Amino acid sequence: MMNAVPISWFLTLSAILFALGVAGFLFRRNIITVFMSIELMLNAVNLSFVTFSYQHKEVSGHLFTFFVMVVAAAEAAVGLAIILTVFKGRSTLNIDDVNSMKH
Amino acid sequence: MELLDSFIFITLIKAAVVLAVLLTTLAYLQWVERKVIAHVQVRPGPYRVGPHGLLQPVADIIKLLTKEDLLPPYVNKPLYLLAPFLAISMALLSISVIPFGPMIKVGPVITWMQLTDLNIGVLFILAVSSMGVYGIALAGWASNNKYALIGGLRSSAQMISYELPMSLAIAAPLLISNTLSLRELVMSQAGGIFHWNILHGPFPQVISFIIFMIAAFAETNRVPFDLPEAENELVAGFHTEYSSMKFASFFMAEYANMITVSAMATLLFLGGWMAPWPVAWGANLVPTVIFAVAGVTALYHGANAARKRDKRTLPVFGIIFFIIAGVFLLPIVQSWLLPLFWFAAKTGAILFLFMWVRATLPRFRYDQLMGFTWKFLFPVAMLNLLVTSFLVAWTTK
Amino acid sequence: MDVILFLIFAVVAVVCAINVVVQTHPISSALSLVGVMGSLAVLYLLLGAEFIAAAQVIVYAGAIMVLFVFVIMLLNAGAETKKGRSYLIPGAPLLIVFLGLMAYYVQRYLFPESAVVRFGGFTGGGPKDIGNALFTTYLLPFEVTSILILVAIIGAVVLARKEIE
Amino acid sequence: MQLWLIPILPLAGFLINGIFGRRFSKSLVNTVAIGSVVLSFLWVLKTIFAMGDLNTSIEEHYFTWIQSGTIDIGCDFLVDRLTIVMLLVVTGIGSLIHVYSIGYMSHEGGYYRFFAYMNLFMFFMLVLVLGANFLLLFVGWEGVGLCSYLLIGFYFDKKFATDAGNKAFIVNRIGDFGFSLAMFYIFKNFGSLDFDKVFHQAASAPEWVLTTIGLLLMVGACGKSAQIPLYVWLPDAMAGPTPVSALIHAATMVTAGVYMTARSWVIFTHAPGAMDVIAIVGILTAFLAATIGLAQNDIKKVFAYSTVSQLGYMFVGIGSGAFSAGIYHLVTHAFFKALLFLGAGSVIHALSGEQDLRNMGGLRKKIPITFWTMVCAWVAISGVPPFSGFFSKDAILLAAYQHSPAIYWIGVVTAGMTAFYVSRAMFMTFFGSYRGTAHAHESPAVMWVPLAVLAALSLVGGWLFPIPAFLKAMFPAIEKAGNPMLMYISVLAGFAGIGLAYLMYLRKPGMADSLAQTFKAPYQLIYNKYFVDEIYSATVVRPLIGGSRMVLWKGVDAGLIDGIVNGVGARCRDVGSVLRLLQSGNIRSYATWVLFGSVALLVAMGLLGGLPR
Repeated sequence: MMNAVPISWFLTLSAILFALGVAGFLFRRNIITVFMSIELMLNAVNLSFVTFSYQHKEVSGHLFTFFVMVVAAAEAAVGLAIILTVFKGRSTLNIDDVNSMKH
Repeated sequence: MELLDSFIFITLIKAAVVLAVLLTTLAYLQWVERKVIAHVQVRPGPYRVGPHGLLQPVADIIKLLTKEDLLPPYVNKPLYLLAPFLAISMALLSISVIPFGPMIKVGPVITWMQLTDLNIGVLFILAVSSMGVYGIALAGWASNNKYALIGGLRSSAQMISYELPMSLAIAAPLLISNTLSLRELVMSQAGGIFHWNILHGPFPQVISFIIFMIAAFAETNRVPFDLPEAENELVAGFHTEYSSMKFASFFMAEYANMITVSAMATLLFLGGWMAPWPVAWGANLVPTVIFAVAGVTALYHGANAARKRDKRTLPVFGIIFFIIAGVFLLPIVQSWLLPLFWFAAKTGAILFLFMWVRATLPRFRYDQLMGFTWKFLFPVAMLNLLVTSFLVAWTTK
Repeated sequence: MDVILFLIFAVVAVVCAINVVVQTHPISSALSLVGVMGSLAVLYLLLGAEFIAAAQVIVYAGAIMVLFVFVIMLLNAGAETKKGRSYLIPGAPLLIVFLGLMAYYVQRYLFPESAVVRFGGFTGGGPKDIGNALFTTYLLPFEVTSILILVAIIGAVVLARKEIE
Repeated sequence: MQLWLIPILPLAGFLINGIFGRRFSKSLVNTVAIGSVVLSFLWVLKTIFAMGDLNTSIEEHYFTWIQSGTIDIGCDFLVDRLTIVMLLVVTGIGSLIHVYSIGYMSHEGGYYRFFAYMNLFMFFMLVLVLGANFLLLFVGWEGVGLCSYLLIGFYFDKKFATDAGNKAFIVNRIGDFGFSLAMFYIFKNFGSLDFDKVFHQAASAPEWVLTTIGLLLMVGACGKSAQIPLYVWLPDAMAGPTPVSALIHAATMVTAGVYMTARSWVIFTHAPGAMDVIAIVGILTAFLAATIGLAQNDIKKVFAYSTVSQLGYMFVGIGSGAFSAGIYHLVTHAFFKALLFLGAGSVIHALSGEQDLRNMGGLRKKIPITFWTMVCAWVAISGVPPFSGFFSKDAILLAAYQHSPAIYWIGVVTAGMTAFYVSRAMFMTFFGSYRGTAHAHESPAVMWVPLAVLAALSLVGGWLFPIPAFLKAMFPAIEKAGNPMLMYISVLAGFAGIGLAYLMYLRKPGMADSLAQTFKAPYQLIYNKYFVDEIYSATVVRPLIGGSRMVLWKGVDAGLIDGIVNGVGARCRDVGSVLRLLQSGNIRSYATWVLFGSVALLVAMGLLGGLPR
């Protein structure tokens, strides 16, 4: 039995999570769920960063992850505020109903 | 493998001991609170079950276990069931990194009086406590009841808001101790009361201690910040729809959180298990004296009993107190019992503060609650952290 | 031991991630996402990223996701309706191809079998190391981040406040 | 020596007033504008004293302005005796006119704008004078043209003012085109535009080259200094405020052509053909402008044609080889013509805007200070000895006689006509009985003090500043004629003009009209300025406008260019209507495309071998 995990497994996991995030982004219609799918993608990327950091025995990847988190926090604050505003104005969270720019 | 086995074995034993003590404490904390509030209000409090109501917690547990477990038909079932589980498990999880005492030697085994030490222990506790909010928020939402929902919303907003000044207040003593490990945090405060973080350092952390305590009251949803369960507005807040053991879980979670924050305050500001003054000045005799005085008091009241039953029970208590006082003098147990005493005494004092406040203060209005943290606590905590960090940087150079 | 831990939490993460996508109710998705984040935190610990693991739980699970849950509860958003287009037909095959190629390249070319992760193999991810890097090499990005946060706060306040009559 | 301070001070004044002037009080605007010019004047004086005996010129290099291939043009300033004369005239008279403007402009709108433009003009004029190469001179040359345009059109709400500004600008373009060609040609032949390098090589250059350059430069000078055939803009330029007419269109800017030709004397002395052209153009301009001046009724128009005429005199001097005499007349003319314009401004100011001579008269008593100062200018311009105009005009006529007696005789007649029309203007303004309606009042001290200073200069400037002696070392010497007869004749011509005017306008007031009736055709000809504007309009302006409209606008612009543009637009729209289908505005459809692109990239990586090993 192996007692060490190949690095490629982590990266594959990251790819799977990222693909699931993309899937959520593409297949779902609720703005909040779509937004959460974006967070899922960010998390998947973070996992890659931390894995690379381990591979190179270097702390930079952690820092990138840290910054991604900060950006995600800022993004969540603004994004949710926008969602609140949209909901106030249209009483819907369906992403396909928010299309007044199209016409 | 021998070592690994013994490591797991010891950890399991420690976990069992901690769990047993903790659950007992949780049960009896309820009794203590009722007693304290009763005495503040000049009532006797629970009195019927056992001497001075000492068996009341046992009765309560039996009652809660045997009551009908209602499952309202309109709730979101998985989340409704998950919520109390989340609340209690997150509350208990943080106990695992709290050190109760120094390294001790029990027979052939040398171990710390702590389940495990993380070098990010403080962050761990913050992380776990921030997860605790899910229990309450989900309970409120899953109940499908407007009072419960409002309670859940209130609590999540309140807990996010008060987490900020709390974290900032925690950061200040961490700067002085220069570690995130709870164990090392206590070690850095060794050497008497003037080395405790509340009084020590380039900038005594009195302000951050006060901020931490205020935030702790809010984080545990205690009076005067118990808006999520304000009974005159929201029936019972987020746990309106809960009954039986699930209700008990929320109840236990609240008390476990109280213990955790009290222990945190002790570790961060009050020197953990360290005695306030050196052994040379008789620090080791303090528990003996206290228990001896308690024994004398019990015997006196037994002799002049107000009620008939006291004539029998109080002398028994007096004798027990004397025995405990004696035990504290035994050198074999002194090494681990004394730190435990100091830790319990400090934590207990803070827990007493919780009860005292509950018996004394009225409740905040909701907008005042939010305004207080964002407009007052947060800036003050920020300023305190700034001053502390400047002074720390200045004195270490 | 490491392999078992990895497998447990990887499976939890993937299952939760699938749950994020397939659940129709946003709050279920949000809680599943919390699950993904929690398992990722454990994997971070396995990779020696203690600080990031703690930050993951505190920031992501404890703050950002609470905000999501809070907003979902505030809007009292119901389950998703079937209105509008889904991109299942063009997207799903593309995704499968994408994932397959990625996994194939990673396994076959980019990371040979010899590179492995052992718990404790890297200990440079503690708070001290992060702090050192943050306040020396990455000081400017760090400061810029604070501006970003300030802007986000102001933006959120302006967006979400009530209209002033 | 810090020569750069001289032009920079007015520039600073321009910037301060131009940017903040709107919020300044009038006194603050005055302080900035006049302070900067006076400081500049004082710095000129300081520079002159610091230069000692003035026999060596100084040149300062500040930075390399243009460097490209063999072109190497620096920002260099040069000061020699010629520059000193010009500097003193520009800053000295400029300061006086600025002071005068306080009074004249006090009731006008756009007060700060006026002073800002005036300061900008001073800056460019000083750059023009100080520049040590043709290009820097050209910068100043164009800059003063710009300021002239801005100030002529100062009353931009009046159509005739803006039209006059446009006319000045467009006519000047023709001259500037000639100047540009001259510069290109200079650079082609001498490989440099620096004065010293060009003039050093010019002596040995072929004559036809120098003649070409000289004629092209003359075209430029004709535009700026209002010579035939490009003089038509100057009379119209009187639409600007009177201080502008005095400063720009009498004393300084219009003399830039004279300065430029004098500066390029090396080229001209080696190109006798160009010299002859200059002399002939000059004397023709002097004569024709003088005849037009005889019949004008607008006081400023009279002086405007007088200016054109006097500029012609200067070119006669230049063309006769008497460069110093030309400059001499430039200086004295600056004194008395500025004085005449300012005096006219004072009269106009006193009569609340009245400019027509026929509505004046008898103002001698009402505005005595203005009258007496203008008398000084009168005697000076009429060539009455020993006042300033006499000296300079005499020097030019003497040199002209050396060159060609015909030019001399035309010049004498012109001198007589000059005396006549100035006297006519004086008599119609100040003598006889008042024919107007406005209430006349004397101008304030800020206006008459500069008048008094200029009056003094007009009287004694001729022998106080012996320019020919001062500039002797700069220019090639010309042999003295020494015939006193010539001098007497020109003086006599002047007195004859005055006398005739006295006879026609004071003694027998009806005589002028009856003469006009008798010689109706010539009178109409000169009254209508030889119909030059009409001829230009018929031969140049109309065909240009017509051609532009029919060919360029309707044909080229509307047909060809618009067709191309519209065609391109229409094809873009066609393509866009297809591509639009991709741009659904739906972010998830975009994401699908991104995903598609990523997959394509991955496939390409595998197929094309972008992977390691």
